[in-house]
Amino acid sequence: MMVFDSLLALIIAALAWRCVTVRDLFQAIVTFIVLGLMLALSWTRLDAPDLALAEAGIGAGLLGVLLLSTWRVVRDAGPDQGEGPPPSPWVRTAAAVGSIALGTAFAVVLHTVEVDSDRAGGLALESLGEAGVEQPVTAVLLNFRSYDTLLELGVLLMALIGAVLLRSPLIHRPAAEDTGTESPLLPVLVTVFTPLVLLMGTFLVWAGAHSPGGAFQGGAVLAGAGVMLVLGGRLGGDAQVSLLLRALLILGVSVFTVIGLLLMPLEGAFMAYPEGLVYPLMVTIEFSLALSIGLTLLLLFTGTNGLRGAPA
Amino acid sequence: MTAFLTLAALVLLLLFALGLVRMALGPTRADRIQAVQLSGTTTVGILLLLSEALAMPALVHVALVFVLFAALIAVAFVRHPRSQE
Amino acid sequence: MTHWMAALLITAGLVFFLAGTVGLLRFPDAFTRLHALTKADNTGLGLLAAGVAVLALTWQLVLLIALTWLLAAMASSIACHLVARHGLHHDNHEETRE
Amino acid sequence: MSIMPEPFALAAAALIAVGFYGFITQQHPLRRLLAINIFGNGVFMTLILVAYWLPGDADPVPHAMVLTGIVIAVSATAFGLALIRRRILDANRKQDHGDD
Repeated sequence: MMVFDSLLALIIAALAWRCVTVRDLFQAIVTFIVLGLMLALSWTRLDAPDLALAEAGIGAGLLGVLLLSTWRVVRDAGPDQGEGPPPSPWVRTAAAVGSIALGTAFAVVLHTVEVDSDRAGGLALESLGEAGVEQPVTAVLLNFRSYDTLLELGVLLMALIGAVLLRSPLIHRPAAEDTGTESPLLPVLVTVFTPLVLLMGTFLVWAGAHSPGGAFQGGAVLAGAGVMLVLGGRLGGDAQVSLLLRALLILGVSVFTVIGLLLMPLEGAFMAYPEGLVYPLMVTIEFSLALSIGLTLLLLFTGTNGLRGAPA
Repeated sequence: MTAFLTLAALVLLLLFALGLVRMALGPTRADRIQAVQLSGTTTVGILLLLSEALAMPALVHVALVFVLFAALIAVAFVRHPRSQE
Repeated sequence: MTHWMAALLITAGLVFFLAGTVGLLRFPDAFTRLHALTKADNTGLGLLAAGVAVLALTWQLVLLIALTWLLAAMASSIACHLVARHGLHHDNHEETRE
Repeated sequence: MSIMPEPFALAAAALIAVGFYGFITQQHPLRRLLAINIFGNGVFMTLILVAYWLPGDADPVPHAMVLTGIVIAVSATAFGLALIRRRILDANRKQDHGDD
Protein backbone atom coordinates (compact mmCIF):
# COMPACT_ATOMS: atom_id res chain seq x y z
CA MET A 1 0.00 0.00 0.00
CA MET A 2 2.96 2.30 0.67
CA VAL A 3 4.06 2.03 -2.97
CA PHE A 4 0.50 2.79 -4.13
CA ASP A 5 0.31 5.86 -1.89
CA SER A 6 3.73 7.11 -2.98
CA LEU A 7 2.87 6.77 -6.67
CA LEU A 8 -0.47 8.51 -6.13
CA ALA A 9 1.22 11.34 -4.20
CA LEU A 10 3.77 11.68 -7.00
CA ILE A 11 1.02 11.83 -9.64
CA ILE A 12 -0.79 14.51 -7.60
CA ALA A 13 2.34 16.65 -7.25
CA ALA A 14 3.21 16.25 -10.95
CA LEU A 15 -0.32 17.17 -12.08
CA ALA A 16 -0.34 20.25 -9.84
CA TRP A 17 3.01 21.36 -11.26
CA ARG A 18 1.83 20.85 -14.83
CA CYS A 19 -1.44 22.66 -14.11
CA VAL A 20 0.29 25.89 -13.08
CA THR A 21 3.19 25.82 -15.55
CA VAL A 22 1.71 24.53 -18.82
CA ARG A 23 1.31 27.31 -21.39
CA ASP A 24 -2.05 26.33 -22.89
CA LEU A 25 -5.13 27.30 -20.86
CA PHE A 26 -7.16 24.30 -22.02
CA GLN A 27 -4.43 21.92 -20.88
CA ALA A 28 -4.29 23.64 -17.51
CA ILE A 29 -8.03 23.12 -17.06
CA VAL A 30 -7.97 19.46 -18.10
CA THR A 31 -5.02 18.86 -15.79
CA PHE A 32 -6.90 20.55 -12.97
CA ILE A 33 -9.89 18.23 -13.47
CA VAL A 34 -7.70 15.11 -13.48
CA LEU A 35 -5.91 16.44 -10.39
CA GLY A 36 -9.28 16.76 -8.63
CA LEU A 37 -10.17 13.16 -9.47
CA MET A 38 -6.79 11.95 -8.17
CA LEU A 39 -7.24 13.94 -4.96
CA ALA A 40 -10.61 12.25 -4.49
CA LEU A 41 -8.93 8.89 -4.97
CA SER A 42 -6.26 9.72 -2.39
CA TRP A 43 -8.90 10.76 0.12
CA THR A 44 -10.56 7.37 -0.07
CA ARG A 45 -7.17 6.05 1.03
CA LEU A 46 -7.21 8.42 4.02
CA ASP A 47 -10.51 7.16 5.41
CA ALA A 48 -12.50 10.05 4.01
CA PRO A 49 -14.92 8.60 1.42
CA ASP A 50 -17.37 11.43 2.21
CA LEU A 51 -14.84 13.97 1.03
CA ALA A 52 -13.90 11.85 -1.97
CA LEU A 53 -17.56 12.00 -3.03
CA ALA A 54 -17.64 15.76 -2.50
CA GLU A 55 -14.38 16.40 -4.35
CA ALA A 56 -15.27 14.14 -7.29
CA GLY A 57 -18.74 15.67 -7.56
CA ILE A 58 -18.23 19.34 -6.71
CA GLY A 59 -14.49 20.04 -6.87
CA ALA A 60 -13.63 18.13 -10.03
CA GLY A 61 -17.01 17.39 -11.65
CA LEU A 62 -19.21 20.48 -11.43
CA LEU A 63 -16.31 22.93 -11.27
CA GLY A 64 -14.65 21.10 -14.18
CA VAL A 65 -17.75 21.47 -16.34
CA LEU A 66 -17.99 25.15 -15.42
CA LEU A 67 -14.29 25.69 -16.20
CA LEU A 68 -14.60 23.99 -19.61
CA SER A 69 -17.65 26.09 -20.51
CA THR A 70 -15.97 29.31 -19.39
CA TRP A 71 -12.85 28.34 -21.35
CA ARG A 72 -14.91 28.41 -24.58
CA VAL A 73 -16.06 31.92 -23.80
CA VAL A 74 -12.52 33.03 -22.99
CA ARG A 75 -11.15 31.45 -26.18
CA ASP A 76 -13.88 32.91 -28.40
CA ALA A 77 -13.06 36.35 -27.02
CA GLY A 78 -9.66 36.14 -28.71
CA PRO A 79 -6.13 36.17 -27.40
CA ASP A 80 -6.13 39.61 -25.84
CA GLN A 81 -7.48 39.33 -22.31
CA GLY A 82 -5.95 42.54 -21.05
CA GLU A 83 -3.26 40.58 -19.29
CA GLY A 84 -0.29 42.31 -17.84
CA PRO A 85 3.21 41.56 -19.10
CA PRO A 86 4.70 38.23 -17.99
CA PRO A 87 6.56 38.51 -14.70
CA SER A 88 10.24 39.34 -14.85
CA PRO A 89 12.83 36.63 -14.16
CA TRP A 90 13.40 38.23 -10.78
CA VAL A 91 9.78 37.82 -9.77
CA ARG A 92 9.84 34.24 -11.02
CA THR A 93 12.96 33.43 -9.03
CA ALA A 94 11.63 35.09 -5.91
CA ALA A 95 8.33 33.21 -6.27
CA ALA A 96 10.18 29.93 -6.78
CA VAL A 97 12.41 30.48 -3.74
CA GLY A 98 9.44 31.59 -1.64
CA SER A 99 7.26 28.65 -2.58
CA ILE A 100 10.05 26.12 -2.10
CA ALA A 101 10.67 27.57 1.37
CA LEU A 102 6.95 27.50 2.12
CA GLY A 103 6.59 23.92 0.91
CA THR A 104 9.66 22.70 2.80
CA ALA A 105 8.58 24.38 6.02
CA PHE A 106 5.12 22.89 5.62
CA ALA A 107 6.48 19.41 5.01
CA VAL A 108 8.78 19.64 8.03
CA VAL A 109 5.95 20.82 10.28
CA LEU A 110 3.66 18.05 9.05
CA HIS A 111 6.33 15.45 9.76
CA THR A 112 7.16 16.66 13.25
CA VAL A 113 3.75 17.73 14.54
CA GLU A 114 2.41 15.76 17.47
CA VAL A 115 -1.30 15.26 17.04
CA ASP A 116 -3.11 15.75 20.31
CA SER A 117 -5.61 13.00 20.86
CA ASP A 118 -7.67 15.21 23.20
CA ARG A 119 -9.89 16.75 20.59
CA ALA A 120 -13.40 17.79 19.67
CA GLY A 121 -13.75 14.90 17.25
CA GLY A 122 -13.36 12.36 20.04
CA LEU A 123 -16.26 14.01 21.85
CA ALA A 124 -18.28 13.96 18.62
CA LEU A 125 -17.61 10.25 18.12
CA GLU A 126 -18.53 9.47 21.74
CA SER A 127 -21.81 11.37 21.65
CA LEU A 128 -22.79 9.97 18.27
CA GLY A 129 -25.64 8.12 19.95
CA GLU A 130 -27.35 11.45 20.70
CA ALA A 131 -27.01 12.78 17.16
CA GLY A 132 -29.75 10.65 15.66
CA VAL A 133 -27.57 9.64 12.70
CA GLU A 134 -24.80 7.06 12.63
CA GLN A 135 -22.57 8.82 10.11
CA PRO A 136 -20.11 10.98 12.11
CA VAL A 137 -19.57 13.64 9.43
CA THR A 138 -23.30 14.12 8.94
CA ALA A 139 -23.77 14.32 12.71
CA VAL A 140 -21.13 17.04 12.98
CA LEU A 141 -22.53 19.01 10.03
CA LEU A 142 -26.21 18.90 10.92
CA ASN A 143 -26.21 18.62 14.68
CA PHE A 144 -23.02 19.36 16.62
CA ARG A 145 -21.89 22.22 14.40
CA SER A 146 -25.09 23.19 12.64
CA TYR A 147 -24.28 26.92 12.86
CA ASP A 148 -21.36 26.39 10.48
CA THR A 149 -23.54 24.61 7.98
CA LEU A 150 -26.26 27.25 8.14
CA LEU A 151 -23.76 30.03 7.51
CA GLU A 152 -22.11 28.01 4.77
CA LEU A 153 -25.44 27.89 2.97
CA GLY A 154 -25.55 31.65 3.36
CA VAL A 155 -22.16 31.93 1.63
CA LEU A 156 -23.35 29.66 -1.18
CA LEU A 157 -26.40 31.88 -1.71
CA MET A 158 -24.25 35.02 -1.60
CA ALA A 159 -21.96 33.61 -4.29
CA LEU A 160 -25.03 32.91 -6.44
CA ILE A 161 -26.44 36.40 -5.90
CA GLY A 162 -23.06 37.86 -6.83
CA ALA A 163 -22.79 35.74 -9.95
CA VAL A 164 -26.34 36.64 -11.02
CA LEU A 165 -25.72 40.36 -10.50
CA LEU A 166 -22.76 40.18 -12.87
CA ARG A 167 -25.16 39.26 -15.70
CA SER A 168 -22.74 37.02 -17.54
CA PRO A 169 -24.73 33.83 -18.09
CA LEU A 170 -23.50 30.77 -19.95
CA ILE A 171 -25.97 30.13 -22.74
CA HIS A 172 -25.98 26.66 -24.21
CA ARG A 173 -27.73 26.54 -27.55
CA PRO A 174 -30.30 23.81 -28.07
CA ALA A 175 -28.65 20.77 -29.64
CA ALA A 176 -30.38 21.23 -33.02
CA GLU A 177 -28.86 24.68 -33.51
CA ASP A 178 -25.32 23.60 -32.94
CA THR A 179 -24.40 23.86 -36.64
CA GLY A 180 -25.63 20.37 -37.41
CA THR A 181 -22.64 18.71 -35.82
CA GLU A 182 -24.46 17.50 -32.74
CA SER A 183 -24.59 13.79 -32.36
CA PRO A 184 -27.96 12.00 -32.23
CA LEU A 185 -26.56 10.06 -29.29
CA LEU A 186 -26.39 13.07 -26.98
CA PRO A 187 -30.18 13.08 -26.35
CA VAL A 188 -29.96 9.35 -25.64
CA LEU A 189 -27.29 9.92 -23.02
CA VAL A 190 -29.34 12.72 -21.45
CA THR A 191 -32.55 10.67 -21.48
CA VAL A 192 -31.04 7.57 -19.94
CA PHE A 193 -28.65 9.23 -17.53
CA THR A 194 -30.76 11.97 -16.01
CA PRO A 195 -33.29 9.78 -14.15
CA LEU A 196 -30.51 7.51 -12.91
CA VAL A 197 -28.50 10.50 -11.74
CA LEU A 198 -31.52 11.92 -9.90
CA LEU A 199 -32.04 8.53 -8.25
CA MET A 200 -28.38 8.38 -7.29
CA GLY A 201 -28.48 11.91 -5.81
CA THR A 202 -31.55 11.09 -3.75
CA PHE A 203 -29.93 7.89 -2.58
CA LEU A 204 -26.78 9.73 -1.49
CA VAL A 205 -28.82 12.23 0.53
CA TRP A 206 -30.72 9.44 2.22
CA ALA A 207 -27.56 7.36 2.75
CA GLY A 208 -25.93 10.31 4.49
CA ALA A 209 -27.45 9.20 7.79
CA HIS A 210 -25.49 5.95 7.96
CA SER A 211 -22.87 5.75 5.21
CA PRO A 212 -20.81 8.22 3.16
CA GLY A 213 -23.06 10.75 1.47
CA GLY A 214 -25.23 13.58 2.66
CA ALA A 215 -26.83 16.82 1.63
CA PHE A 216 -23.76 18.31 -0.06
CA GLN A 217 -22.73 15.21 -2.00
CA GLY A 218 -26.33 14.36 -2.91
CA GLY A 219 -27.02 17.99 -3.81
CA ALA A 220 -23.98 18.02 -6.09
CA VAL A 221 -25.19 14.91 -7.89
CA LEU A 222 -28.68 16.44 -8.24
CA ALA A 223 -27.01 19.53 -9.70
CA GLY A 224 -25.14 17.18 -12.05
CA ALA A 225 -28.47 15.93 -13.38
CA GLY A 226 -29.52 19.54 -14.00
CA VAL A 227 -26.23 20.33 -15.76
CA MET A 228 -26.78 17.27 -17.94
CA LEU A 229 -30.20 18.66 -18.95
CA VAL A 230 -28.69 22.08 -19.66
CA LEU A 231 -25.92 20.59 -21.81
CA GLY A 232 -28.50 18.48 -23.63
CA GLY A 233 -30.53 21.60 -24.40
CA ARG A 234 -33.57 20.56 -22.37
CA LEU A 235 -33.13 23.20 -19.70
CA GLY A 236 -31.67 26.65 -19.84
CA GLY A 237 -30.95 29.69 -17.76
CA ASP A 238 -33.53 32.46 -17.75
CA ALA A 239 -33.65 36.01 -16.45
CA GLN A 240 -37.24 35.45 -15.31
CA VAL A 241 -37.39 33.84 -11.93
CA SER A 242 -40.41 31.94 -10.69
CA LEU A 243 -41.68 32.09 -7.15
CA LEU A 244 -41.32 28.32 -6.81
CA LEU A 245 -37.66 28.48 -7.75
CA ARG A 246 -36.98 31.19 -5.22
CA ALA A 247 -38.76 29.21 -2.56
CA LEU A 248 -36.68 26.14 -3.37
CA LEU A 249 -33.46 28.16 -3.24
CA ILE A 250 -34.08 29.27 0.32
CA LEU A 251 -35.84 26.06 1.39
CA GLY A 252 -32.72 24.66 3.07
CA VAL A 253 -31.91 27.76 5.08
CA SER A 254 -35.55 28.27 6.04
CA VAL A 255 -36.22 24.73 7.17
CA PHE A 256 -32.97 24.68 9.12
CA THR A 257 -33.72 27.99 10.84
CA VAL A 258 -37.43 27.39 11.44
CA ILE A 259 -36.86 24.01 13.03
CA GLY A 260 -34.06 25.47 15.13
CA LEU A 261 -36.27 28.36 16.29
CA LEU A 262 -39.44 26.34 16.86
CA LEU A 263 -37.69 23.91 19.15
CA MET A 264 -36.01 26.67 21.14
CA PRO A 265 -38.71 26.90 23.84
CA LEU A 266 -38.57 23.12 24.24
CA GLU A 267 -34.83 22.62 24.32
CA GLY A 268 -33.70 25.99 25.61
CA ALA A 269 -31.12 26.54 22.86
CA PHE A 270 -31.13 27.46 19.17
CA MET A 271 -30.79 24.37 16.99
CA ALA A 272 -31.03 21.85 19.78
CA TYR A 273 -33.15 18.84 18.93
CA PRO A 274 -35.34 16.74 21.28
CA GLU A 275 -34.16 13.20 21.69
CA GLY A 276 -36.93 11.16 20.07
CA LEU A 277 -37.34 13.42 17.08
CA VAL A 278 -33.72 13.71 16.03
CA TYR A 279 -33.74 11.24 13.14
CA PRO A 280 -36.87 12.51 11.34
CA LEU A 281 -35.69 16.10 11.85
CA MET A 282 -32.25 15.25 10.44
CA VAL A 283 -33.76 13.63 7.35
CA THR A 284 -36.12 16.58 6.79
CA ILE A 285 -33.29 19.07 7.10
CA GLU A 286 -31.00 16.94 4.96
CA PHE A 287 -33.43 16.69 2.06
CA SER A 288 -34.38 20.36 2.07
CA LEU A 289 -30.69 21.30 2.22
CA ALA A 290 -29.88 18.98 -0.68
CA LEU A 291 -32.62 20.52 -2.87
CA SER A 292 -31.40 24.06 -2.19
CA ILE A 293 -27.73 23.14 -2.61
CA GLY A 294 -28.38 21.30 -5.87
CA LEU A 295 -30.38 24.19 -7.29
CA THR A 296 -27.82 26.79 -6.18
CA LEU A 297 -24.97 24.85 -7.77
CA LEU A 298 -26.99 24.44 -10.98
CA LEU A 299 -27.71 28.18 -11.14
CA LEU A 300 -24.04 28.92 -10.46
CA PHE A 301 -23.40 26.88 -13.62
CA THR A 302 -25.92 28.71 -15.81
CA GLY A 303 -25.08 32.05 -14.19
CA THR A 304 -28.73 33.10 -14.08
CA ASN A 305 -31.37 33.49 -11.42
CA GLY A 306 -34.01 31.49 -13.22
CA LEU A 307 -34.53 28.40 -15.32
CA ARG A 308 -36.80 27.56 -18.20
CA GLY A 309 -37.83 24.32 -19.83
CA ALA A 310 -36.78 24.51 -23.46
CA PRO A 311 -34.54 27.48 -24.18
CA ALA A 312 -35.43 29.26 -27.40
CA MET B 1 -6.40 -11.92 -1.60
CA THR B 2 -6.05 -8.41 -0.17
CA ALA B 3 -2.41 -8.30 -1.27
CA PHE B 4 -3.41 -9.34 -4.78
CA LEU B 5 -6.16 -6.71 -4.98
CA THR B 6 -3.77 -4.02 -3.76
CA LEU B 7 -1.19 -5.09 -6.32
CA ALA B 8 -3.82 -4.97 -9.07
CA ALA B 9 -4.77 -1.44 -7.96
CA LEU B 10 -1.11 -0.45 -8.10
CA VAL B 11 -0.78 -1.85 -11.64
CA LEU B 12 -3.84 0.17 -12.71
CA LEU B 13 -2.40 3.34 -11.21
CA LEU B 14 0.90 2.70 -13.00
CA LEU B 15 -0.91 2.24 -16.32
CA PHE B 16 -2.82 5.46 -15.64
CA ALA B 17 0.44 7.34 -15.01
CA LEU B 18 1.69 6.09 -18.40
CA GLY B 19 -1.59 7.14 -20.01
CA LEU B 20 -1.06 10.67 -18.67
CA VAL B 21 1.97 10.91 -20.97
CA ARG B 22 -0.51 10.97 -23.85
CA MET B 23 -2.32 13.88 -22.25
CA ALA B 24 0.97 15.77 -22.05
CA LEU B 25 1.91 14.90 -25.64
CA GLY B 26 -1.46 15.81 -27.14
CA PRO B 27 -1.38 16.89 -29.87
CA THR B 28 -5.12 17.50 -30.27
CA ARG B 29 -7.64 18.62 -27.68
CA ALA B 30 -9.49 15.34 -28.19
CA ASP B 31 -6.36 13.56 -26.93
CA ARG B 32 -6.22 15.70 -23.86
CA ILE B 33 -9.90 15.34 -22.96
CA GLN B 34 -9.34 11.58 -23.22
CA ALA B 35 -7.18 11.90 -20.13
CA VAL B 36 -10.34 12.67 -18.18
CA GLN B 37 -12.06 9.61 -19.65
CA LEU B 38 -8.98 7.53 -18.86
CA SER B 39 -8.85 8.74 -15.29
CA GLY B 40 -12.58 8.02 -15.02
CA THR B 41 -12.27 4.39 -16.15
CA THR B 42 -9.05 3.70 -14.25
CA THR B 43 -10.20 5.28 -11.03
CA VAL B 44 -13.46 3.35 -11.16
CA GLY B 45 -11.39 0.17 -11.51
CA ILE B 46 -9.11 1.15 -8.63
CA LEU B 47 -12.09 2.06 -6.43
CA LEU B 48 -13.77 -1.28 -7.09
CA LEU B 49 -10.57 -3.11 -6.17
CA LEU B 50 -10.03 -1.00 -3.06
CA SER B 51 -13.64 -1.39 -1.94
CA GLU B 52 -12.96 -5.11 -1.70
CA ALA B 53 -9.37 -4.82 -0.39
CA LEU B 54 -10.23 -2.29 2.34
CA ALA B 55 -13.70 -3.76 3.01
CA MET B 56 -15.33 -0.36 2.32
CA PRO B 57 -18.41 -1.07 0.18
CA ALA B 58 -19.20 2.67 0.12
CA LEU B 59 -16.33 3.12 -2.34
CA VAL B 60 -18.62 1.64 -5.01
CA HIS B 61 -20.85 4.73 -4.53
CA VAL B 62 -17.80 6.92 -5.07
CA ALA B 63 -17.09 4.94 -8.25
CA LEU B 64 -20.63 5.63 -9.51
CA VAL B 65 -20.17 9.36 -8.93
CA PHE B 66 -16.89 9.22 -10.87
CA VAL B 67 -18.64 7.54 -13.82
CA LEU B 68 -21.32 10.20 -13.88
CA PHE B 69 -19.04 13.22 -13.75
CA ALA B 70 -16.53 11.83 -16.26
CA ALA B 71 -19.42 11.55 -18.73
CA LEU B 72 -20.60 15.06 -17.88
CA ILE B 73 -17.16 16.52 -18.58
CA ALA B 74 -16.99 14.86 -22.01
CA VAL B 75 -20.41 16.33 -22.85
CA ALA B 76 -19.33 19.78 -21.63
CA PHE B 77 -16.31 19.57 -23.93
CA VAL B 78 -18.45 19.15 -27.06
CA ARG B 79 -21.10 21.75 -26.21
CA HIS B 80 -20.24 25.35 -27.00
CA PRO B 81 -21.78 28.01 -24.79
CA ARG B 82 -22.04 31.74 -25.47
CA SER B 83 -22.06 34.48 -22.91
CA GLN B 84 -24.44 36.83 -24.71
CA GLU B 85 -27.90 36.52 -26.21
CA MET C 1 -12.28 -21.59 -5.90
CA THR C 2 -13.95 -18.19 -5.97
CA HIS C 3 -10.58 -16.64 -5.14
CA TRP C 4 -8.97 -18.22 -8.18
CA MET C 5 -11.82 -17.18 -10.38
CA ALA C 6 -11.64 -13.60 -9.11
CA ALA C 7 -7.88 -13.50 -9.54
CA LEU C 8 -8.19 -14.83 -13.09
CA LEU C 9 -10.88 -12.29 -14.04
CA ILE C 10 -8.99 -9.37 -12.51
CA THR C 11 -5.73 -10.40 -14.19
CA ALA C 12 -7.53 -10.67 -17.54
CA GLY C 13 -9.00 -7.22 -16.90
CA LEU C 14 -5.54 -5.79 -16.23
CA VAL C 15 -4.28 -7.25 -19.53
CA PHE C 16 -7.02 -5.29 -21.36
CA PHE C 17 -6.13 -2.13 -19.46
CA LEU C 18 -2.51 -2.67 -20.48
CA ALA C 19 -3.56 -3.08 -24.12
CA GLY C 20 -5.62 0.12 -23.86
CA THR C 21 -2.69 2.09 -22.47
CA VAL C 22 -0.30 0.74 -25.12
CA GLY C 23 -2.81 1.72 -27.78
CA LEU C 24 -3.23 5.16 -26.26
CA LEU C 25 0.51 5.71 -26.38
CA ARG C 26 1.37 4.05 -29.71
CA PHE C 27 -1.55 4.62 -32.10
CA PRO C 28 -0.96 7.28 -34.75
CA ASP C 29 -3.98 9.63 -34.47
CA ALA C 30 -6.67 10.82 -32.09
CA PHE C 31 -9.40 8.61 -33.57
CA THR C 32 -7.53 5.33 -33.25
CA ARG C 33 -6.47 6.34 -29.76
CA LEU C 34 -10.07 7.02 -28.78
CA HIS C 35 -10.93 3.58 -30.11
CA ALA C 36 -8.16 1.92 -28.06
CA LEU C 37 -9.12 3.70 -24.88
CA THR C 38 -12.87 3.11 -25.07
CA LYS C 39 -12.95 -0.50 -26.19
CA ALA C 40 -10.03 -2.00 -24.33
CA ASP C 41 -10.51 -0.14 -21.07
CA ASN C 42 -14.20 -0.88 -20.86
CA THR C 43 -13.67 -4.57 -21.52
CA GLY C 44 -10.96 -4.47 -18.86
CA LEU C 45 -13.27 -2.70 -16.45
CA GLY C 46 -15.99 -5.27 -17.12
CA LEU C 47 -13.70 -8.21 -16.37
CA LEU C 48 -12.33 -6.45 -13.31
CA ALA C 49 -15.83 -5.63 -12.05
CA ALA C 50 -16.82 -9.27 -12.58
CA GLY C 51 -13.80 -10.33 -10.53
CA VAL C 52 -14.69 -8.00 -7.69
CA ALA C 53 -18.35 -9.05 -7.90
CA VAL C 54 -17.33 -12.68 -7.40
CA LEU C 55 -15.75 -11.64 -4.12
CA ALA C 56 -18.62 -9.40 -3.02
CA LEU C 57 -20.54 -10.63 0.00
CA THR C 58 -24.03 -9.31 -0.66
CA TRP C 59 -26.16 -9.40 -3.80
CA GLN C 60 -26.90 -5.67 -3.38
CA LEU C 61 -23.22 -4.97 -3.82
CA VAL C 62 -23.08 -7.24 -6.88
CA LEU C 63 -25.97 -5.31 -8.43
CA LEU C 64 -24.34 -2.00 -7.64
CA ILE C 65 -21.06 -3.12 -9.22
CA ALA C 66 -22.95 -4.31 -12.30
CA LEU C 67 -24.76 -0.97 -12.53
CA THR C 68 -21.46 0.89 -12.20
CA TRP C 69 -19.96 -1.04 -15.10
CA LEU C 70 -23.06 -0.71 -17.25
CA LEU C 71 -23.17 3.05 -16.78
CA ALA C 72 -19.42 3.36 -17.29
CA ALA C 73 -19.60 1.39 -20.54
CA MET C 74 -22.53 3.41 -21.82
CA ALA C 75 -21.14 6.76 -20.76
CA SER C 76 -17.70 6.22 -22.16
CA SER C 77 -18.86 4.79 -25.48
CA ILE C 78 -21.17 7.75 -26.01
CA ALA C 79 -18.52 10.15 -24.77
CA CYS C 80 -16.02 8.61 -27.19
CA HIS C 81 -18.48 9.07 -30.05
CA LEU C 82 -19.17 12.69 -29.04
CA VAL C 83 -15.49 13.58 -28.77
CA ALA C 84 -14.66 11.87 -32.09
CA ARG C 85 -17.52 13.59 -33.89
CA HIS C 86 -16.49 16.89 -32.40
CA GLY C 87 -12.96 16.23 -33.64
CA LEU C 88 -14.26 15.64 -37.18
CA HIS C 89 -16.29 18.85 -37.34
CA HIS C 90 -14.19 21.27 -35.39
CA ASP C 91 -10.59 22.15 -35.61
CA ASN C 92 -9.23 20.34 -32.64
CA HIS C 93 -5.66 21.38 -33.12
CA GLU C 94 -4.49 24.00 -30.76
CA GLU C 95 -3.72 27.44 -32.00
CA THR C 96 -0.12 28.45 -31.56
CA ARG C 97 -1.11 31.10 -29.09
CA GLU C 98 -4.09 30.91 -26.79
CA MET D 1 4.41 11.90 13.79
CA SER D 2 6.93 9.50 12.40
CA ILE D 3 10.18 10.56 10.78
CA MET D 4 9.36 8.27 7.82
CA PRO D 5 8.33 10.45 4.90
CA GLU D 6 4.58 10.44 4.54
CA PRO D 7 3.75 10.51 0.80
CA PHE D 8 0.50 12.43 1.21
CA ALA D 9 2.10 14.95 3.58
CA LEU D 10 4.71 15.65 0.91
CA ALA D 11 1.91 15.91 -1.66
CA ALA D 12 0.10 18.44 0.56
CA ALA D 13 3.29 20.52 0.87
CA ALA D 14 3.81 20.28 -2.90
CA LEU D 15 0.22 21.44 -3.60
CA ILE D 16 0.68 24.44 -1.33
CA ALA D 17 4.06 25.39 -2.79
CA VAL D 18 2.95 24.92 -6.41
CA GLY D 19 -0.31 26.77 -5.83
CA PHE D 20 1.57 29.71 -4.33
CA TYR D 21 4.08 29.76 -7.20
CA GLY D 22 1.34 29.58 -9.81
CA PHE D 23 -0.64 32.38 -8.21
CA ILE D 24 2.33 34.74 -8.40
CA THR D 25 3.74 33.83 -11.81
CA GLN D 26 0.53 33.36 -13.80
CA GLN D 27 -1.08 36.40 -15.44
CA HIS D 28 -4.40 35.11 -16.68
CA PRO D 29 -7.17 35.45 -14.05
CA LEU D 30 -8.47 31.96 -14.84
CA ARG D 31 -5.02 30.50 -14.24
CA ARG D 32 -4.82 32.34 -10.94
CA LEU D 33 -8.16 30.87 -9.88
CA LEU D 34 -6.80 27.40 -10.66
CA ALA D 35 -3.66 28.14 -8.63
CA ILE D 36 -5.67 29.30 -5.61
CA ASN D 37 -7.74 26.14 -5.81
CA ILE D 38 -4.60 24.00 -5.88
CA PHE D 39 -3.35 25.84 -2.80
CA GLY D 40 -6.68 25.23 -1.09
CA ASN D 41 -6.55 21.55 -1.97
CA GLY D 42 -3.20 21.37 -0.21
CA VAL D 43 -4.85 22.76 2.93
CA PHE D 44 -7.72 20.25 2.61
CA MET D 45 -5.21 17.42 2.23
CA THR D 46 -3.45 18.58 5.42
CA LEU D 47 -6.68 18.61 7.44
CA ILE D 48 -7.61 15.16 6.17
CA LEU D 49 -4.14 13.84 7.07
CA VAL D 50 -4.38 15.20 10.61
CA ALA D 51 -7.79 13.55 10.99
CA TYR D 52 -6.32 10.31 9.66
CA TRP D 53 -3.31 10.33 11.99
CA LEU D 54 -5.39 10.56 15.14
CA PRO D 55 -5.76 7.29 16.99
CA GLY D 56 -9.01 5.43 16.45
CA ASP D 57 -11.55 6.32 13.76
CA ALA D 58 -10.89 9.28 11.51
CA ASP D 59 -11.87 12.55 13.20
CA PRO D 60 -15.20 13.81 11.78
CA VAL D 61 -14.66 17.48 12.74
CA PRO D 62 -11.83 18.22 10.26
CA HIS D 63 -13.76 16.20 7.69
CA ALA D 64 -16.80 18.42 8.16
CA MET D 65 -14.55 21.48 7.86
CA VAL D 66 -13.07 20.22 4.59
CA LEU D 67 -16.54 19.47 3.23
CA THR D 68 -17.55 23.03 4.07
CA GLY D 69 -14.30 24.24 2.56
CA ILE D 70 -14.82 22.44 -0.75
CA VAL D 71 -18.30 23.91 -1.17
CA ILE D 72 -17.14 27.44 -0.27
CA ALA D 73 -14.09 27.19 -2.55
CA VAL D 74 -16.19 26.06 -5.48
CA SER D 75 -18.86 28.71 -4.99
CA ALA D 76 -16.19 31.42 -4.73
CA THR D 77 -14.50 30.05 -7.86
CA ALA D 78 -17.83 30.04 -9.70
CA PHE D 79 -18.25 33.70 -8.73
CA GLY D 80 -14.71 34.38 -9.98
CA LEU D 81 -15.53 32.72 -13.30
CA ALA D 82 -18.64 34.91 -13.62
CA LEU D 83 -16.39 37.95 -13.04
CA ILE D 84 -14.03 36.77 -15.80
CA ARG D 85 -16.94 36.33 -18.23
CA ARG D 86 -18.25 39.75 -17.30
CA ARG D 87 -14.90 41.36 -18.05
CA ILE D 88 -14.89 39.76 -21.50
CA LEU D 89 -18.43 40.99 -22.14
CA ASP D 90 -17.43 44.54 -21.19
CA ALA D 91 -14.30 44.40 -23.36
CA ASN D 92 -16.41 43.25 -26.34
CA ARG D 93 -18.95 46.00 -25.75
CA LYS D 94 -16.24 48.65 -25.64
CA GLN D 95 -14.78 47.31 -28.87
CA ASP D 96 -18.18 47.42 -30.62
CA HIS D 97 -18.62 50.96 -29.47
CA GLY D 98 -15.21 51.98 -30.81
CA ASP D 99 -16.05 50.51 -34.25
CA ASP D 100 -19.16 52.69 -34.68
